[in-house]
Amino acid sequence: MRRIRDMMRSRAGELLREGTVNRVLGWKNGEFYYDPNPAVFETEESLDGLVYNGFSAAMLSKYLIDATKKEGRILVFLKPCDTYSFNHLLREHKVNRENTYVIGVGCDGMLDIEKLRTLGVKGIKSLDENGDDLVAHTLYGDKTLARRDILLEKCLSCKGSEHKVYDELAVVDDPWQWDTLDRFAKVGELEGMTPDERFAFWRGELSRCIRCNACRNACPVCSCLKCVFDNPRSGVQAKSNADSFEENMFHIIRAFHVAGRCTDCGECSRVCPQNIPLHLLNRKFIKDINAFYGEYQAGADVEGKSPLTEYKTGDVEPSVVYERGGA
Amino acid sequence: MQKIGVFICWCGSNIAATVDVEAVAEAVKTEPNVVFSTNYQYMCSEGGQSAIRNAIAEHGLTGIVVCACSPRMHEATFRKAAAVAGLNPYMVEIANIREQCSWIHKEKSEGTEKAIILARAAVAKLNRNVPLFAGESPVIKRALVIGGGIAGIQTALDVADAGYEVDIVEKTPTIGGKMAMLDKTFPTLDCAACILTPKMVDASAHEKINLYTYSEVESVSGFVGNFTVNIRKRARAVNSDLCTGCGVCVEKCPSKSAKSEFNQGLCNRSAIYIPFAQAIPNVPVIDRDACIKFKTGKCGICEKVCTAKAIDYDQEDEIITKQYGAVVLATGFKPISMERYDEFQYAQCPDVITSLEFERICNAAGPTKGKVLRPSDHEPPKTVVFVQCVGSRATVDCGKTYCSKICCMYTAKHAMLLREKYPDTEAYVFYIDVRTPGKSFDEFYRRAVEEYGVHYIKGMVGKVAEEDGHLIVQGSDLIADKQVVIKADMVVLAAAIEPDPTARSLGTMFTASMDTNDFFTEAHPKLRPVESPTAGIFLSGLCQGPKDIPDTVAQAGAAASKVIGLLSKDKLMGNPCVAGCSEPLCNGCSSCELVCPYGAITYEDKMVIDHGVRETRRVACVNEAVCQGCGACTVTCPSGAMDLKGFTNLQIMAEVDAICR
Amino acid sequence: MPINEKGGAFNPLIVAFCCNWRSYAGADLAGSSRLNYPVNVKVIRVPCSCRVNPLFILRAFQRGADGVIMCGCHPGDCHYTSGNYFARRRTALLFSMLDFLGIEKGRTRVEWVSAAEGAKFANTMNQFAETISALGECKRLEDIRCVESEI
Amino acid sequence: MHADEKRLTEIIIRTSGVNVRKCMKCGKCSATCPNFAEMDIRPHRFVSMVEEGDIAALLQSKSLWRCLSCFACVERCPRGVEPAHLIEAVRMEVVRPQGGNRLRPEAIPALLDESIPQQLIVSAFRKYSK
Amino acid sequence: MKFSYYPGCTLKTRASELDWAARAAAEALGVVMEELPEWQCCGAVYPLARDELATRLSAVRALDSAKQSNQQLLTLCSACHHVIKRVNNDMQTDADMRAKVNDYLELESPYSGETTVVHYLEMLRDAVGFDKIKERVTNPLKDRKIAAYYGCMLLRPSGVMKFDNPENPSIIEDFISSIGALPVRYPYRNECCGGYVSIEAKNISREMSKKVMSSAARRGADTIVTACPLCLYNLNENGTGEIPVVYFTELLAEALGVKAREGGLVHAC
Repeated sequence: MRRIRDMMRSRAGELLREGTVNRVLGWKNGEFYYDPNPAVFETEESLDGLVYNGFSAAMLSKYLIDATKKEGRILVFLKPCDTYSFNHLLREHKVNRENTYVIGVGCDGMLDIEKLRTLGVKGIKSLDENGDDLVAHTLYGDKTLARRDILLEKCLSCKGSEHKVYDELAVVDDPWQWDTLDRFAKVGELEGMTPDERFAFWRGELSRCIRCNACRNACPVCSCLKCVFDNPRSGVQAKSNADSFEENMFHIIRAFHVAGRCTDCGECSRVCPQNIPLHLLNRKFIKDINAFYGEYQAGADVEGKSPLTEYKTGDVEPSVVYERGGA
Repeated sequence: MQKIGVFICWCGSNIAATVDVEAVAEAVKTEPNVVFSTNYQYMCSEGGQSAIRNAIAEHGLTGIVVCACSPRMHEATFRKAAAVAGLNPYMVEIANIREQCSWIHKEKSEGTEKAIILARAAVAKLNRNVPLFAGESPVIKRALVIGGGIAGIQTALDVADAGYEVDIVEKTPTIGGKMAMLDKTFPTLDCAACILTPKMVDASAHEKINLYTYSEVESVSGFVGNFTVNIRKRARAVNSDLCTGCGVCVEKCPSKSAKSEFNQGLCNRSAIYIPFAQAIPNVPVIDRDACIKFKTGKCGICEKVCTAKAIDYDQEDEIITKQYGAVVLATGFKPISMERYDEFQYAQCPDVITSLEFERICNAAGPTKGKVLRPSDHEPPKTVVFVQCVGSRATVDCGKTYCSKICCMYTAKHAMLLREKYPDTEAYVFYIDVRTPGKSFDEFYRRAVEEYGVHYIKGMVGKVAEEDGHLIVQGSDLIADKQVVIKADMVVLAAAIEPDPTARSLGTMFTASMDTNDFFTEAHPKLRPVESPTAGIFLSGLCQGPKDIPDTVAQAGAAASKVIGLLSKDKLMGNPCVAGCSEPLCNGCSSCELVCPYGAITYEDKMVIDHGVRETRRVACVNEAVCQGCGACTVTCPSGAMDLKGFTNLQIMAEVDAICR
Repeated sequence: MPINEKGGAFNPLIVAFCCNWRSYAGADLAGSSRLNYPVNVKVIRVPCSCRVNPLFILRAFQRGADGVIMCGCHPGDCHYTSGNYFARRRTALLFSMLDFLGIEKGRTRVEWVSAAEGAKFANTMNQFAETISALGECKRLEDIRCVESEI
Repeated sequence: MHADEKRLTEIIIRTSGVNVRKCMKCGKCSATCPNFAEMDIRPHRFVSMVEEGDIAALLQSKSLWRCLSCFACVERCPRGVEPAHLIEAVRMEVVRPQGGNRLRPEAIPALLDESIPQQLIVSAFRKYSK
Repeated sequence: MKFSYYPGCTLKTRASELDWAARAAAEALGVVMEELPEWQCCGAVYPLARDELATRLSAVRALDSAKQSNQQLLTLCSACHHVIKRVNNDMQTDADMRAKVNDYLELESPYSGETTVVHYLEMLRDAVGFDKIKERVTNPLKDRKIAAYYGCMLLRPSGVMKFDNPENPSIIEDFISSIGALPVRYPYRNECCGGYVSIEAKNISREMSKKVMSSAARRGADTIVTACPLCLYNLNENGTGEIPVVYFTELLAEALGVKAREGGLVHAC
């Protein structure tokens, strides 16, 4: 990752210098080593603060909605999975491609600080990242870890190392690769439960929602200027999670609004302070869409219709839900 | 603040027997903003309507709820009554307490309770109603007919006779279409040319009709009443204004090896040609692929022989832009390709021909001057086998699932004509079913059998093999339960028909929807058979589905009457219950544009003021004249920017809340 | 007969969204044919099944509906040519999601009813009401706070 | 229909995978069958008899042993019905039960000659025995 | 170019010369035919009944074996080709069959129709190219008028076989042209010769073979060429005998000037 970071710094510097871009959207260190924040760099000097490590999970695509409205061109670093969301935003005319310069950056999979904590790793000062081998320098000494054990949930079912869109690449020839898991495994597990069990599961999860809207803010597809849940004219404006249904309604509708558009980036779950597995709702829609209407990956390309804006005369009937068995 | 009046109808005893109308009137009084309620024996009667009018005036009502029969029955009546009293007609809501209440429930208590809830829902909705005003748009008093076959000609003539201008765009060099290629027509056996050419002449001579032959529609914009169409008039390389149609150029042209399209490739034509003698306009066209001048730069004979100086090698395509109030699609059909039917040896044996080719062979102006001769050796056939349903009613990939409708009749005609001209020639017809549902059709078919001695064999042909100059036709005779082998000299295939391939792109251009077979779909299969679901687009002839000449002419006339109905209006009143976009909310995602079946939504960069901030945004714009109000866009819109007037999100949710309370 | 919490007979509350052109007319025909169906089926008229927003369906449940059914033109027969095709995809996905959340499957239904199918409308409503009665009151999506209308 | 025939019809439809209702009775299968003369029940009749559940007669039919499996009927059918598959399914009902084998291993040596290809024996054995 | 090769029973025994000619010709054309290890008989007929599981297994074993070596599966006998291609299609399209077969075979990884099955003729047309063959021919069969006999197995059902136009095929005619001879077209080249019933009812096979052979003869053919060992046997055994019937690999070897094996190239019968 360090090699890539150096490539990023030097290319960004060059592009700024030669005037190809006016600004750079990347990550800078946060309060701790493990919370790099998205940041805009305007000068070559400031690029010393550009970081890229196992905690640079925050997707930058969505920041481009505002960033590309400004004059001039902005350089953005996109990990392979981030490019799907970028494509989606292009499809919906949310970002201005001409004002963007995309450098696709290689990725070894992003890390889950919670998993590190669970493993007893605290007080991280920095990491030495070398493929699967990872050494955490902490206040309490060094710890050696296997990267695969601490990958973020969303990285366990990585979409692969291909960038779907870029102007140039900053990748290494020998990236670390890991075995990915079936992204629908958990959805399938839930489908196998009884409705009572499922209801209990979701009640348990969703009742923790504090309606902080982090999921909505991080989501590259939830890019409405004003959300229906904030709009008094919508009839469904919601104020707080005063009851058991509000969050159900919010999360069902949010998942429905992004159905057929969700790139499965996993940011919703990653940013959720309550650790609600919100991505499962989206994956349920994706799994159904794939099964009912054919495989579809939002953001794989910019053109064409999405599953909910097209139809086939021979589509399955809604009763398929009852016919496919289960309780 | 609204002032709502509620009117409960007894409908005699239809409602009053199961619903306590007094109780309903009483119950709704406590609903928000209800200032008046009453009941009456027949609300739809003059007495009832005047009660409404009086109450509106007396109580200064801003909206009314009528609890009565289905809105499908009297919504229009009550809206008119309200309008007379100066109320916006869209401030009227109907609670259906007859069909959906009193008629289905027996217990009065139940019926009353439900009627109250339905009334409450209507009040809840009305509380969120706003006055709606139908938009108006002007109507351009000119129609465009695409396709110059019998369907297009007939529609154009009927519309023009009503006094409106009509333009016909025809892609070939002449009008006349497929009918011009036919010899005789069933069931009367009158000559196709004899009945068609006078109509062609009428069309060309009509002062209100303008022909654009050798032309195609290039693009279209606009909507019902006001389409703007670009027509590409392809260069004939002959100046139509100067040409006298003498035909000397055609005669002298040294390049005579192009296949004659009009004669189905059975004979050749010159590079400069007039498709057939009665072509309209009678102006030749140069086929640039065949012309020596265009290919090599040398020749120029036609130019030399033309005394009118009409030949113009430098002529270029011309784009004509015109406005139309209505568009008629009359793009017609073609027989399907027989390439995938090699069991019949169509591509291998010249004596295996299609029915349309047989028409040309029968025709006095055709390649054999009307003598039925085999294409291979120009000998008269002694035995001819006709095979029906080739590619029709087939579910395998190379065929068409539908019945082509015309083949049974023209095959009977062909066999009859053959036996009439050549009594010594045997005619066999292999059929699956003989379908003759038309006036004098079955009698016609029976004449072929009984008077002309045509052998009808129920069965199908499995294989045709050429042996020793004959066509060995192996087929089944299902009645005799045997396999028959006929030594034939000619085999005629009744090829299935399909829409002309140009229809697809026109369908996309005009957002005229098509079925899976590329036939245009009707606005309603029974009740609106000549209209496309897209307003202002009408359908004439085979482009809508297989039909014979009488049906085509009838449908062409029907399409014309619909066009006349539209053009006779100066202005079109739109349906005010259309979609509308709240621009500050629109996030420009294009989802609505993708689901709109009418192409009513476009995206524009507009100055939007949102919380005092002015910025240019890409927002959805609804063309209210085109929108039909289905609401597909409103649900696909994630931000709720798109809403449907008359059925807004808030209105429907108010109903839900009222019902579920 | 199932009993509700208050001890009375349980009459399931069913909200039926019907498209104006076919299904609403089919419901009218059921009425003019005097075909009975449960009193607690309440019809909301929408121009087309594609106007039915998932929000409306959830709202109905939120406010205490025990079942929600959507009726539209038969596929291929939509007044607006394609509305019901979109509605079909939306509802298939939404219902599947509700099932995924543990809402009993039988509480949601889509039925294509033409203007000529009065009997089908009545039969459908009878069957649906039976299914819902068997399931009992819907509590899983109800918002207790909203029982009293806030608007 | 006899209960047993009904059961057999279902089995035949299932094992053949043929939807006999798709047949529009055009007779192209019989028109195309190269061995029509030898078939006591013609291909088109075969289809409609399965549709009618008239299985007893089919089980006795000479056609079971005269179908050449040349697939001409399958290829040319405009409705995608596969008559040859039905014939095979009925033949299976004859040869699968105990003692139903038409070709017994003992009979094979007598059939052999110098030139007869293995595949002929194998295929005959496969088709006529189980 | 390297293929996994499935010879089949007849070509491995009675008609081994034809197999030898195929291998020799392939070698001359730079094609490597790697015989599958321990292949089993394909069963000679494709089981039309959908509940026939066991009779599909050997074909799947052959297909999976080719998949393991990551090669296309080359067949020579048209019956084997027919069976293996159709079973492969079942494995691609019939989920139920796929599940059952995989359950039964317990392969290392499930087989679901990944292998491409090519007939020797398809290999000549698509992988080598008839133009290339024309260049390699050292002994063009000039002045020979050869009629192709396709039979049934290669062409039908065309939806699955995807071999050539089922009613008007041209691959063997193109092959004949490529080796310098004149192809003779005649109407019955894709009609059945009655091979299957020659054990049951020889009279039928005679009738049908006669129809085929005399039609070719009337068109002036001096030889009939076929790609099916059973047709070869049947036309020779039960035809009118007016023209010789040969296997296509024999002609190919001859045209390529491949030295005859000891004892010479002899007919299968």
